[in-house]
Amino acid sequence: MSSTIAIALAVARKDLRAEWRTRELVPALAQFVVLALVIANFGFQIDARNAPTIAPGVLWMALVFAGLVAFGRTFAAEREQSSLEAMLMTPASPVAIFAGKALGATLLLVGCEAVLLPALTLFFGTPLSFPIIATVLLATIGMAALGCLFAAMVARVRARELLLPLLTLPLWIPFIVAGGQAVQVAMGASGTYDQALALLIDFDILFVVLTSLAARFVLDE
Amino acid sequence: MIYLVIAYAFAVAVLGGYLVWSLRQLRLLESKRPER
Amino acid sequence: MNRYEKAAAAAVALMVLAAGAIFLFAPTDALQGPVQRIFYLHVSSAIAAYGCFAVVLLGGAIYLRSENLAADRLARAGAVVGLVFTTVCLVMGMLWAKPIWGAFWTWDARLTSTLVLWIIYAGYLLVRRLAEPGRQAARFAAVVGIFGFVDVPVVHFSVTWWRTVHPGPVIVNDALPPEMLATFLFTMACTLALAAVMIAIRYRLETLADGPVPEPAKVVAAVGSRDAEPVR
Amino acid sequence: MSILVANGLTHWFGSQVALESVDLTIDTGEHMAVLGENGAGKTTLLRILATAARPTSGRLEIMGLDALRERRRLRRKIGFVAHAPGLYPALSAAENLEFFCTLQGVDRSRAAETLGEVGLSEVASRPAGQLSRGMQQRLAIARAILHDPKLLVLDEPDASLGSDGADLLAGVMRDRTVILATHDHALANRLCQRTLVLRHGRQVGTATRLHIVQ
Repeated sequence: MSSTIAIALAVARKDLRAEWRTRELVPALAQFVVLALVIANFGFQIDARNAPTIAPGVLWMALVFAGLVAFGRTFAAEREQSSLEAMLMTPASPVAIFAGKALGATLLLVGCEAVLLPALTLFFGTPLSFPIIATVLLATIGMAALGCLFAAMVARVRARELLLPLLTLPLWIPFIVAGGQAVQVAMGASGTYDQALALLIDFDILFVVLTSLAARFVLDE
Repeated sequence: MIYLVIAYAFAVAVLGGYLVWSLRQLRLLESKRPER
Repeated sequence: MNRYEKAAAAAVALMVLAAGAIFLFAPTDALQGPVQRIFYLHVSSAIAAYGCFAVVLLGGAIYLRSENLAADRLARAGAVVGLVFTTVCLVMGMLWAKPIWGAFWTWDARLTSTLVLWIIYAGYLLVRRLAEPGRQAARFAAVVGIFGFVDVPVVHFSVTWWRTVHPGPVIVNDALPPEMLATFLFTMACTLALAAVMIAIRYRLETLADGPVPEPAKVVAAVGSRDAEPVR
Repeated sequence: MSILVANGLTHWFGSQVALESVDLTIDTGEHMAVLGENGAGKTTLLRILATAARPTSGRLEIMGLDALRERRRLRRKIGFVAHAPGLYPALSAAENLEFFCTLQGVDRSRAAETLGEVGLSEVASRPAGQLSRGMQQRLAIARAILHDPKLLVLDEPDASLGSDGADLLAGVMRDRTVILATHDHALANRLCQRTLVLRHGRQVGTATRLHIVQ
């Protein structure tokens, strides 16, 4: 068991170190989300009254597309360098490698969120509070597990840009519904925050377990 | 009332069409491979 | 007339009987009028679709454990037929929503999860077509099938939960009067029979399309004639 | 004692045969060369023997284990250098090896040791992406011997190794069973006792060193 954790951490560290050295992904994602907010601002004519209801939607939309790019990218790189096969050719368990990749991708996405959330507060004037941050982080975990699993799957398939959203978005819907609701309440709308958060945690557990079980079939030869 | 008609017409078209198509497909493939 | 065509004829006869029950035997709904009769085939096709995707789940799970080729074929058959029934269910649902709620789409939990069901299994068939034929396609499809099967109730639950916070139009479906219930159960049975026949036909088609299985080991034959480069 | 026994190894890509019922027995410590034109099936055969790919049909036993079922256990004892180096360009040569040490479950000190064995000690801290093709190949070879494998599978490693490549390979191959795919008949002759020649996925003959089939 401990070697699995060591391997997962090594894989995540490797990804984060590679990203820190090349600094391609997070700046690109950050730029992407800020642009998304600007476009949304003009698209929706935001004013103080409707900001709390529109901002959550914009937040999740930006997060979903940033996530798709981030997860697709981490596995595309592995495929181009054919380093995924090199990793699989070791006795390391596919689940450990998958967990490492998912952890790495999660942290990259959190890096992007660190730009997205303050920018949202700046542009939309909506509050930035711990409940919002907690919701986004919790949702990121489950979304990353699913995103990574299907990114790993489509990395070796043709027309992968088309396939990744088609397979991943339906599975992200529960996170967007519960996460969207939690953020709206945290921004002042009426409704239940705790219930939404509890839902997010349930979905996280369900899909992290399921993706770990499925990892060895997707990362197989 | 019109929606009822359209709804069932659509259902018959899709289900019936698919059934006929797959039967024709079956007949085609069976004739190409008569062995059994 | 081979046995598949005989079975198909029998299934069609059953469906005609069901149509008779729907239009002649079942009473008209007091509240919604004749348009309520869409309910019978709409819900039956949803159940048939879900039954098909249970077959896909089963086939996929067996394939992942034992690489049994027949299980993979069964999953392929179930997915195609399931998608056909989901399409019928989705369109009928929208055609029913228009007269009652005034709009084709109202993000009602059932309609939404049917749409998600449709998207997932369209993705399932696409993955099967795009992946390297044989073992990779079968394995990836099986994973998508399993996640798809789990995701639909989760989506249904989360949308229903969302509805509790954002109430919207709801179909008033209190307990069905006996004649309606009888008609529905009969229609559902006939629809499931039709689905089963369709799956059997599709399974036979997949078997023929697979062609002779290269001997000797438990082997996944290559499907299709595309010259697939080994994907690095 | 034979370390590897393969019977009827066949592999199909789509409906195209890449490998057709290859039979092979290799004894411990033996060096076998695999020769053949491009597309003759060398890479496919080597990927199967290295447990990197599964054959469509056929049986393969390595070190007494069924290679199709015991792949992860066998990978503790198999080193594989594929066509592509499969390295992380942003990480340095040393970091690449240390990362794979963790995955292999061997002590990180092995990284510096193997770097020395392949003559890359001076460029240990240079990012792998900035190494020459030949150096990357050496790094891939270093990675393949990190866990001191008993069986080494090398797919055209000499492609860009340069003049002293043969000596490097000889050093790495000592005291190990090796399967080496190459175009260079002279190299095969010098380093290997036996040769397997493939043409269009079929085995056209196994020759001992004395009379190599041109």
